Amino acid sequence: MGSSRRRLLQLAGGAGAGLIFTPAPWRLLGDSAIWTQNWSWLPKTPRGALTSRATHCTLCPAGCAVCARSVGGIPTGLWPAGEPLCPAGFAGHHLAWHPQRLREARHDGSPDAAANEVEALRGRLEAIRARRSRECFAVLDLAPGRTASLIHRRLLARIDNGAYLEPPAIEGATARAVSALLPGNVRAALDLQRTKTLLSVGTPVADGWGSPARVTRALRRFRLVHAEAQQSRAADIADEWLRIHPGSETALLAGIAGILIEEGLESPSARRCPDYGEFRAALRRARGETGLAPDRLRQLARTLAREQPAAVVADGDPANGPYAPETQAAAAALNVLLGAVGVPGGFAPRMEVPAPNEWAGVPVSAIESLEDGSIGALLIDEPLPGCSLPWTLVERKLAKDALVAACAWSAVGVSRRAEWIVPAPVFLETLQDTPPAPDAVEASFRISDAFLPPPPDAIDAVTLLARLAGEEMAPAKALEERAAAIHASGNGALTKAGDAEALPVTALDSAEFWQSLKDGGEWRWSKETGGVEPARLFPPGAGLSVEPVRAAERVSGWRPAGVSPLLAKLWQESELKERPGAPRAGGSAS
Amino acid sequence: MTTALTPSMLLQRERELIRRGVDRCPLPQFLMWTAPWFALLVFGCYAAWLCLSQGLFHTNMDNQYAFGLWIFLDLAVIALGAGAFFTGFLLYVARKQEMKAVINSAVVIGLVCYSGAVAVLMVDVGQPLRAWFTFWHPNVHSMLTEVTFCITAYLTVLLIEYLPVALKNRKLCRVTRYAVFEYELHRLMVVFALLGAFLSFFHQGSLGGLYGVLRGRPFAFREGFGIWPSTFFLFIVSAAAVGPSFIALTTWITEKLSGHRLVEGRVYDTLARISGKILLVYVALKAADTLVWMNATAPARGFAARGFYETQPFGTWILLAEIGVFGLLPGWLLVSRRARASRAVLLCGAALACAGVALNRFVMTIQTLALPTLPFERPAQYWPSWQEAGTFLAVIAFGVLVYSFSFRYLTLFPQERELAFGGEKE
Amino acid sequence: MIRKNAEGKHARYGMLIDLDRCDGCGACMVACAVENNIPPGRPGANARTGLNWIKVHRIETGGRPAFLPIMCQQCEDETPCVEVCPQNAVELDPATGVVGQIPQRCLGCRYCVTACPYHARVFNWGDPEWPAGMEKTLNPLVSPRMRGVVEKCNFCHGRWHAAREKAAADGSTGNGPVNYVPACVEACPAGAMAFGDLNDPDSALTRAVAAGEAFRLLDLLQTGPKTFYKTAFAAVRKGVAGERDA
Amino acid sequence: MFPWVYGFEWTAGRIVFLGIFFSVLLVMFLTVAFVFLKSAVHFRTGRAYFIQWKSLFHELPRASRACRHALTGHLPGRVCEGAFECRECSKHGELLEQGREAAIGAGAEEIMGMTVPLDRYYHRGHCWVKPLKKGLVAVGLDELGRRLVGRPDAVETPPPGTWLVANSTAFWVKRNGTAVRVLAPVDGEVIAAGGPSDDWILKVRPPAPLDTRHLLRGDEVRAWYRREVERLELIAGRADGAPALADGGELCADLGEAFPERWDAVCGEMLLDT
Repeated sequence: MGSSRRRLLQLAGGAGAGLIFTPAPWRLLGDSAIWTQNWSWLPKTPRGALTSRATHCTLCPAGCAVCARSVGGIPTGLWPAGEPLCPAGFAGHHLAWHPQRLREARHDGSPDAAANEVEALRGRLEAIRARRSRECFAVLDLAPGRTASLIHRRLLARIDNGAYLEPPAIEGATARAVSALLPGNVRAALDLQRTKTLLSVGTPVADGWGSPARVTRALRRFRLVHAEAQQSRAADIADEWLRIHPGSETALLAGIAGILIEEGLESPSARRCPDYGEFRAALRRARGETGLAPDRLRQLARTLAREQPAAVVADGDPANGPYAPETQAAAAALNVLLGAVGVPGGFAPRMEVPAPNEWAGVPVSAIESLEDGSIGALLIDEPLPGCSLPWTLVERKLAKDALVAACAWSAVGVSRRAEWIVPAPVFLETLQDTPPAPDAVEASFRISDAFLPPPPDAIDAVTLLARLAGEEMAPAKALEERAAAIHASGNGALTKAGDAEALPVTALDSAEFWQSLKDGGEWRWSKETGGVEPARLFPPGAGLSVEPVRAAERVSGWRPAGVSPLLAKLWQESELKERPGAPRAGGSAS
Repeated sequence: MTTALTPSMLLQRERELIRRGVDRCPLPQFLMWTAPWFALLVFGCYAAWLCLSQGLFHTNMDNQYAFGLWIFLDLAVIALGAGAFFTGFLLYVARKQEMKAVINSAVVIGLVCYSGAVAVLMVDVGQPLRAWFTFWHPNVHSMLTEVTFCITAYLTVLLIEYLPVALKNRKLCRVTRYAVFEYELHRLMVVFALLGAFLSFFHQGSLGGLYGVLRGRPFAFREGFGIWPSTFFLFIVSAAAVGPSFIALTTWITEKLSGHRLVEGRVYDTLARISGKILLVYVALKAADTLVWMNATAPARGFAARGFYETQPFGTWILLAEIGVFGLLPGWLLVSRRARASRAVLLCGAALACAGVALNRFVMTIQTLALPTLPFERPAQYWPSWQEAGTFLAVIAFGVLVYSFSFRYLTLFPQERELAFGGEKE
Repeated sequence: MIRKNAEGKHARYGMLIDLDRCDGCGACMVACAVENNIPPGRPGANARTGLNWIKVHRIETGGRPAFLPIMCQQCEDETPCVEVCPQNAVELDPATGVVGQIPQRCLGCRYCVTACPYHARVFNWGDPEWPAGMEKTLNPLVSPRMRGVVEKCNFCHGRWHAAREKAAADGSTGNGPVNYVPACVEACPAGAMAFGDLNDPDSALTRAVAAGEAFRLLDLLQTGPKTFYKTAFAAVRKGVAGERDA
Repeated sequence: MFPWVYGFEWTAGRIVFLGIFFSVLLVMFLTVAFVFLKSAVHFRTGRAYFIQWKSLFHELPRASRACRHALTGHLPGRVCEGAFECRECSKHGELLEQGREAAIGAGAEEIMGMTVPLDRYYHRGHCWVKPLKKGLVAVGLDELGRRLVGRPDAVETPPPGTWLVANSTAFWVKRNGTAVRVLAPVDGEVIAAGGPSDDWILKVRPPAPLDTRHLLRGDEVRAWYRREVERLELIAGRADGAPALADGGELCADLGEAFPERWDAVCGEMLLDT
């Protein structure tokens, strides 16, 4: 045994020594080197033809022009085409691959065929019809203002008791309040590019508000005064941050308005308003403690009056919800006092994008205004991440055994409440357009084309609704019809992708116009509508009081809060931004 | 040999592996002693496996604290393992015959320290399979290249030095081939002692140079001579200083644990005297280096030395402790004949010296990385994860086990047998 | 400060960042990640364990906070990381002046990470992971890195390479400088970043740097960065560059 | 590292650095290779067994390594450095020339109750060598050795034809489940192995003429035996403080039976096994 063990040791030793004279160890070294460089689980970069094509980012109302660089037709990057792009835009092409992306229809959380949903909704529709009840069939559009939204309204008009619901939105609240003061059917938009001083009350102007990248570019061109109780990003980058007491927004606005009137700095157009006297009386009641020194407030009022054009925006914060109506009214009124309504650099009137006349549909209803328990069936259209809305608000409105279905990009948003969910095609999977941003002073029409095939189960909400109404209506078709209507109007001009010059619409034929739009072209229509005077200082019936603002339910407009997992770079791997809705970690950079 | 192996036969067989004339506890008792260390080793290997198979996110290191517990461990362990090269140097080159009593033990300690350090380094690097790239694409300007080359070569030297010790096992030495090989190898040990001293000299220094060249880390950056910053020399001297102390300490611990006298008293005395003298030289050099650094090197780069000690817990106390409590004090305890006459004082001095060098390596690794460089940075925080601690403990357990087994089956202390014969004096 | 290259054959790419324009939107970070195939953050990753070639720091300056984008500063004098890499996985490309990292050769020892005073180097603490299917959107010009290696900004080497190929296809010969911009520069909505060749005396960058307003971070460390910063505010400069360097 | 690897340039730094590194490797390699070569040469020249013994010899405690001339008092306190290989010892040669060689005697001596025949040579490993006719010698355990071993369970002898080398293993005695090696006293070919009833264990044909310079004889034996009993008491008496083995000046007849636990240690030490 001893000798055999010794033999074994000798054999092992000899083998070890001999091995180094064979190629084996050297090959092993080389192979280990290659192996550590090409692990099988490392993703392979795509191979294929490199192309680039202009389109628009329709992830938010900004609708920025982008150049999609693709490999084998799949976009590998969206890069700015002429105008700047925001962080979310740079990773917009990831939405189709988002880990939370819904790829198959689900019923009560388990996979199911999408066809069932159509049947279920149709059955529900029949039931409502048979009972002739007061229940309605409603579409809740979480991305209102698109061409698809118009089609929803049109299709709902063909269904008995059809209702089109919009969620309460905070973005553009001041623009809407100002619009209400203008005579006629004119929409106001904040002309940020030409403004000189902007007082932002709680509005996240530096955090995805308006057209984020264009706001960023404009930021240093005007003086930004930001009033907010907490140090938000807007407070960070503002030229001046007013740390006001929480809930004192109305008092702040009223205080500035009062100083303007006291010192006679208000605009003549405000004095001409019929409710000027009533406003002055209301103002006296509304002034209150803001936490700012009176001198500072006075300085601010004087600056606003001196550094014209100056505007005030008080849309509210996505984290804390919209401001109370009186705050919005006060903001609108302050804009009138500053002479910022109807003028360049302030809230300028904006033309509406034409739509075919036959598209008249059901009116827009605010979801709050609906009667409780009146919805028999609800279809939620949630094509993008970032929508949020308190479900209790919707739940109240649902009938006892109401059916809730959704057409959604994922099953994690508002749509997670639905019994049936169908995957919706997302950005870059379908032709779509975008509504105008609150800082877009020109009417414009831009679309994004389909680059990728949607998942086989995917149906967009418009197609689904059309099937229920027994019609054929694809969003692409609707966009083409709308383009035709724009072309027919003869208004505005088209800038083809890559061109500097804009061509009048009349110089193109309809097909060429449509093709150019699909190829990344942009239609714009700006018409000087100067001389629009506000009809009132604040909307009829609105009061100004400094009652503490009620804790609003958290509602946001639609914003792509988390388009790409890469945005984790901003939320968790840097201290730049807090995750939406999360409190700021506090402190400075590492 | 056809009978089945009974437990008592097994014990007998095991006993035959132990050298005659020395007393070792029975196998079950020995296994009881090793069991917790084995458990620790297994746990640590699991922790290391997590890091190797999934990635270093299992550690709490980050892009600012890119080195952590492991590098500190490597530096400390390699400094303490310097006893191997220094004892070899003293015995074979300086002809200090007393060192014969501890040379085998020193070799095993060196082997344990270096192999442990290399093992943990392999876990610490992100791509251990590419470790040989350093030999393939060496950047000769990098201190780490010097370290890698020297440590690899020195680990080989230690393995060769360990061979005669291992071949002297009671069973192995009966094999004529091994015995002859061992005899001849032992005769040429002076070559390896010289090589070891040369390699150790360079890599102990390069480990210091590792930090000294970091111009991006003003706390560590030092001017130097030629291509070597002053930390290069400080590390060599400090390692040489604590090597004998650590040998004395481990010998004493082994004596206590085994319950036998292993070396003559004067061995302790010699070790302590040498350690103390070098330690005092080191303290003087360190103090001079600190003064130059505070008054010239750091200010020239826009950093006030005061600022380095404003980050808690790295206050000025750490510098004072390093030079005073863990430098001057043990230096004096070890050098003073009166003080080291007491074994307890001598061992205290040795322990303080060892702790001092560990503290120095800690400061160079951890404090260097904690301190901000950019003016707006905040000091970085770091606390090792359990995986890091586990791997750390595995290396300790590995060391204890290798040493325990070597002590049981090999002749680590040649005097033990003599002393067992009644303390016969040479 | 600027070395003139008489032949003008090689480029010394550099950057100038106007801190007064940066508002910390982070577009550069996202664009960089898209361009260079940087994976999404691991769960639990934070500012210090995250993978970012460019990171925007928020700095308190007493008044309004400043935002400071930091990426590899492309040091050219005794480049700290090049000097310390044991296996030549970091190289200073003489043709571009860009410090390049060869991930296929990197051992992952992180000595360079320790050596960099700007914390511009990041380590892959785990395997890079993209959501299923998203690897189809990776930039084909840049290889993804594996776990256990260090990576860093290389002024978009993939773009430089593509620009050179294009120049070659257009009939250019030799290794002369080519015109391109890194992703972050293209991305910056505020136009705060300027990129150019410091060897070209006529480039806007060279003129702006020569004008003397620009400063570098940790200039006294004498690493010779080719990334410059500028600001009109003394407080910002002090907060960013410190008392001595400012 | 090598000129054909990408990016290699001959710079001064590289030449110096790699030069040093490769020199170190070369020295290491050459040294180890030399050791291998030297070992092979020892095997070829037949010195391997002696080297093995020499290597083990230095592991023995000082007390076991006393020079034979120290035992007799000619060279007090001298410790053998030549592994008991008096044939190669210059000191021994010197003393022989001075006529200090002890003479082989006759009869037997009673030492501490043991009968030690003086008509033969003794090896330090407690084997005697007794010249026989036809150039053969008998090899057997001496009295102390026999008492130490007692009744062995087995004696493992080399097969006839084996070449013994002095100081290498002659045979093994087994007892209590363990084995102790007994050193060969002379060089030579094994002719026969004795049985349990024989007082000899091996018959060996050493090269003629028989070289006995390294073996003890005559007066030396007496001094050596006294010293060996002292050594035995020291070995057996240490550690657990067991009583001396001598019982009224007489050694017990079978140590293996009296102290089975410590037999291996004591017997091994006495028979110079490591």
